[in-house]
Amino acid sequence: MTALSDVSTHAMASARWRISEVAFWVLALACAFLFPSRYLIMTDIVRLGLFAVSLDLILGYAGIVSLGHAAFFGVGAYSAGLLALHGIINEPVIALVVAGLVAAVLGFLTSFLVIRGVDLTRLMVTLGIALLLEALAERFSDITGGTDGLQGIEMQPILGRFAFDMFGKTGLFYSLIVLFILFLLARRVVHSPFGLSLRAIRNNPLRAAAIGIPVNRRLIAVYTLAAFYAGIAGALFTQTTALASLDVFSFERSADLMLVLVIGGTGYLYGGLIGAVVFKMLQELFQSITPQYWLFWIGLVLVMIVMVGRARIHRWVLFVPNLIIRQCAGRKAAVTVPEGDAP
Amino acid sequence: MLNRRKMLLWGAAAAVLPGWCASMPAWADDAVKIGLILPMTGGQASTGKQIDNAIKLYMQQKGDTVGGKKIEIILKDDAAVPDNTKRLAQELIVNDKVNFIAGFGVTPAALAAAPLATQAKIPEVVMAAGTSIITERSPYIVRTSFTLAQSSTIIGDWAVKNGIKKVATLTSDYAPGNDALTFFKQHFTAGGGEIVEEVKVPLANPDFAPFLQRMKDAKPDAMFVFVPAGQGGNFMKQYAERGLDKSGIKVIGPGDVMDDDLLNNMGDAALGAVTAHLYSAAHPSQMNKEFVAAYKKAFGNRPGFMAVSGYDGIHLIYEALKKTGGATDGDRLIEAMKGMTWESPRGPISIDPETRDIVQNIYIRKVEKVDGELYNVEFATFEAVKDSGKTKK
Amino acid sequence: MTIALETRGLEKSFGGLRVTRDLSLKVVQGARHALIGPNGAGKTTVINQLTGVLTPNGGRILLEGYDITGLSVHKRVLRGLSRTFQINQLYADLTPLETIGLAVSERMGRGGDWWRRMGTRNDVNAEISEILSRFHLLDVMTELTSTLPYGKQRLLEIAVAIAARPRVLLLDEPAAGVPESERHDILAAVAALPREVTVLLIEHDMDLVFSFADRISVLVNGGLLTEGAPDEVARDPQVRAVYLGETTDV
Amino acid sequence: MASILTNLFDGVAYGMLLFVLACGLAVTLGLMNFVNLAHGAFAMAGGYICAVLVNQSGWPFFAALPLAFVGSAVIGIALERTLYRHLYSRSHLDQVLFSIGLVFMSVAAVDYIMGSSRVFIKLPAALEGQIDLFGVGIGRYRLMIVAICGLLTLALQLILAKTRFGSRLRAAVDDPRAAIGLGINVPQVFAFTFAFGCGLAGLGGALSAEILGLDPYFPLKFMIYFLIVVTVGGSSSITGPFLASLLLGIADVAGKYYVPKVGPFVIYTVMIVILLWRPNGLFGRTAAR
Repeated sequence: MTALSDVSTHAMASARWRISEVAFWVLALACAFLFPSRYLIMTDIVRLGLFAVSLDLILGYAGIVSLGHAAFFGVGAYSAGLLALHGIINEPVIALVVAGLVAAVLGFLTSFLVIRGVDLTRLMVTLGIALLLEALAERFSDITGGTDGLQGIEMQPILGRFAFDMFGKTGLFYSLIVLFILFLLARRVVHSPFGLSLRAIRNNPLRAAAIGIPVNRRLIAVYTLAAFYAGIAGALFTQTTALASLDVFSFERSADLMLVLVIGGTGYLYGGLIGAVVFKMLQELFQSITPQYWLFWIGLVLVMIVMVGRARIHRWVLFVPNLIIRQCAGRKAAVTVPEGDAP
Repeated sequence: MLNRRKMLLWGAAAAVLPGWCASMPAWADDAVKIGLILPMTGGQASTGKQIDNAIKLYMQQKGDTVGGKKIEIILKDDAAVPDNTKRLAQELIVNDKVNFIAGFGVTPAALAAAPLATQAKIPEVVMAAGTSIITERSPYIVRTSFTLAQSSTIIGDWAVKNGIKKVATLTSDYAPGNDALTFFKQHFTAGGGEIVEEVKVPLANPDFAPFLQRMKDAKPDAMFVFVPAGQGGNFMKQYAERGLDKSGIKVIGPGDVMDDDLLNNMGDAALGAVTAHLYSAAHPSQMNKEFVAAYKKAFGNRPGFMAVSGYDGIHLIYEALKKTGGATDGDRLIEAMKGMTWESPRGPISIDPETRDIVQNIYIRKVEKVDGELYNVEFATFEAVKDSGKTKK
Repeated sequence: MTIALETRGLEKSFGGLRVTRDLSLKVVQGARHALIGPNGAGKTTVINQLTGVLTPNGGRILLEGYDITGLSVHKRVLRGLSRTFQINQLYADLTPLETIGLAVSERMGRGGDWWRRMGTRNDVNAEISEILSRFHLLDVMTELTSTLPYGKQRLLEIAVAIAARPRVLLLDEPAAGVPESERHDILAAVAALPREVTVLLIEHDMDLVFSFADRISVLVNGGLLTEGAPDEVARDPQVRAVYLGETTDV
Repeated sequence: MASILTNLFDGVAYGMLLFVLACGLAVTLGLMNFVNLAHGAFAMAGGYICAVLVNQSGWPFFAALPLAFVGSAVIGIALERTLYRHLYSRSHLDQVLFSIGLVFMSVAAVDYIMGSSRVFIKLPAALEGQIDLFGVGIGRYRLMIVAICGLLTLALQLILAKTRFGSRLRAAVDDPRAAIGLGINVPQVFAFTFAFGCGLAGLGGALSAEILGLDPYFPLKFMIYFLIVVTVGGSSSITGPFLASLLLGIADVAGKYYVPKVGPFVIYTVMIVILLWRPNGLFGRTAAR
């Protein structure tokens, strides 16, 4: 029956790997080999990218806005730091997973507070939770080191073999591998019926319930998953920098994350990654031009992005590749549909 | 839609490469490079700017060549966030091959860079951060600012001797604040003084009113205050607003509160506050007068103690390079710095050869009006004070 | 005769306004039951209570004899009560394929699968393709819902509700706003609903009501005015007075 | 007893200040449904205008205050006409991106022009110190804040309830399309309201320099406080934010005085609990937007 095979082909189509995706990862790997002097900032980008994927899971797919995603990042960071500092779990990979799980537990518990309410309420509740954790970490300074942060973390080699080096090489490849694995998982999740039901909830919660989707349960599940991702990102942070200080919880971290994701585009996993690359590189560029007033230029870029419109900018970015494709393949490149925006 | 996204991936890829290449570091040889990491944005920005200014001033005055080598400063902004500091320090060391790292606005930032200095064997010159432990974290750390122990112990001793019996304390709740409190308490209570009230205020704190009310209700002879340099002005204004100046509760403390940078704007409420510190813009030496005049001319306002620390920090680097004849080996530079003695705008200072921390005079000053402007006028000097935070151990 | 859906003394007020008054309604298994009434009679409020969007202030709702008054929306769906909306409630950013796939997956209890990609289960695919072809949506199945013509969207609206394989289906003005040219498809789809599905139709369009329904309840001011076979209702002087008489265009 | 009253007074003054700073945000958010995170930047503008006039041009403090209001309002209306109005219909995420961009620009620009040190406004002697009222210490400056902010609140209420502009605004908010049908120039009403909110913020910024401190990072530091006031109070009226400001001010002061160790927890916990209890704020409309 052709209709049946049609249906299954098309249903699987969105989950199929595209050449451009492969190219993206090959390029990412190539960058890691090509620019040995930039390991650190690339690690930073990878970490931020993972963190942005985490936010995208709840914001882009499920439509939950959050200004306090750093809460989970911070919990992951401190968990990994404390595990290493007190020698509880010395193996970084296991510690990483454990730190992620700690964050996931927190995510599960707080999800009940977050799924209620409208956007603005969610924004403030998530923000409040992150600020509360920051205040707690400051208060219990005998555990967390207070404002000074955790000092004297020494990381053991990964799997007992790969030691973290000063140039950040191990750190970068480690982060990149973690990102890739978690990205594959996220990709799987968003193309599953579960992932589809999240998009349905974001699109129209009323109808989602009316076709039998248990809305709250799905939101709790994805919030917990996102917390796990953010926790892993935080743990990577601690493991690659051997630092954990109060600013892992900071409002600025959550707000920057939101900017990263919105720049890259919500609702598709590469958005967070692209946003992280663009944001960090802009920041780096402006900071090297003017260490004092770079904030102004970042701000200007943000304003321009909004005023010009993201769809139009994406079109400009695509102009050259489009041209090439049109020349080579002789077919019309379809770059017309504006992106569906999150709530 | 999917198609468009696919294209976006390609587009991003195309955009990455040239940007990456452009941000590769430029190579310049035969220069001595100093990686200066300071908070130039965020709440600590004024610290960073003072130090940056002072270094610019110094290099203007003394030229940018020393020991036959050109000095090149690479300024980076860490916004006082330690992981930034660490990354920037690492990149400066690995990519720019700097010979010194310097600056460091806050303690966590200085600590974050410490292991890197050890690993890379290059001097880390701390120009601001003030907790005692810093220099112990790496044999390559040298400090030209101060420690809170230095000023806090002195003001504790001074208070006891000058008839202050009951003190309430108000300190910012972070490492330097706790340091200040601990050392003050030690010396003040050892001398027979009594702490009647102890309040720690959160670092990010918009309104001092309730804390001040607590101070007032405790009715001490004086209140010991430590808040980070920038908050001093607000504190003094509210101190006056609450009528604490009229109720006879004096302000004593380490000199951070009375930072010259802000002092003149605090209003007459500040008059009479007694603080112990390393530097006052009113320090009566010829050298200081010239320094203050030059700084004012170049940047329009008075230098504070952060500026002096930066000025001395770059001086130390220059002198060490002179001693090694331009050689940039980290161990030799550190050796050269140890025991170095010189005359600074703040007075005579030296680097303790054992701890690599600064040894300096601590002055007791009182805020007075000089030519219509508020100044910390020095009236007593404790000479060659070491960091008691370490000497005690 | 088994009763598929029943309300007993349903009450709902917003503030001081009673929008549903002591409504007792019985829909027989397999019936084609229509609920009609003038604008503002409270039809939509009733449907929202039946599906669980609104909680009634009093009274009970029974689905096949089982009390569902306190159940959440999605649980009622799983028990076999499905609905369409008067104004399309579709997923603008999803395709018909995805929309139907989702509904089928949920019904099979596979909606929470996070490890399996869409399109890898043959039983799900078979059912999707059956529904898509039944509602003439195969040719547009990969297009975004928001770009479909209104008539197709309306078909999809009904198809989604059917994909949940309900035993009781609430149709809220299925033909509302559909242009004349596409109207036939909708009516055909409604007429072709399987007999074992009980249908409660809420409708304005009297042609549709009288051609489709075998039983009619008339709702006025939130209360039941009368109930009976179509010809009885059409003759009822009360109905003519308050309803048919008022709206001259039917 | 006296210190309880003094604390209460301090809390009220602090709360009133927060209200004047935040009420413009409540208006843009609640009435125009625009997320303007750059609200604090207008407050900062007012503060710096006042500081420059008083400290450098030698204006008296009370003459500079209205100028702070006018200056910020003018900046507000200029930005509204050129930038903001294009974004009313955009998604909230776009609005967040845009307004944070504005904040960054304002921070860096003020840093460049005015320097990064804190700025103080020279006060007239009459405003310094405390007066003693039946043993209760009342700060003169805070007394002035309470007076000014109290009058403003009353005036606002009257404007909204009694004047033609108020009824137009309410109509424009309730149903913009119907309002246009009634011949109300809705964009004009919105622009005016926006400017007025900015002006209030500017006035608040000038008043708060003394208490909260004024430096280029003001808009970032206090963004959270403004948001708390607006969300806890609910943004559908100005009574809600007003009471929420008072609550926040008093809770903050009392928390710091009586339990200085747990100060920051109090505010965040109270906020979360209130929002869980009433997701639309204490005085918000219950119907979700």
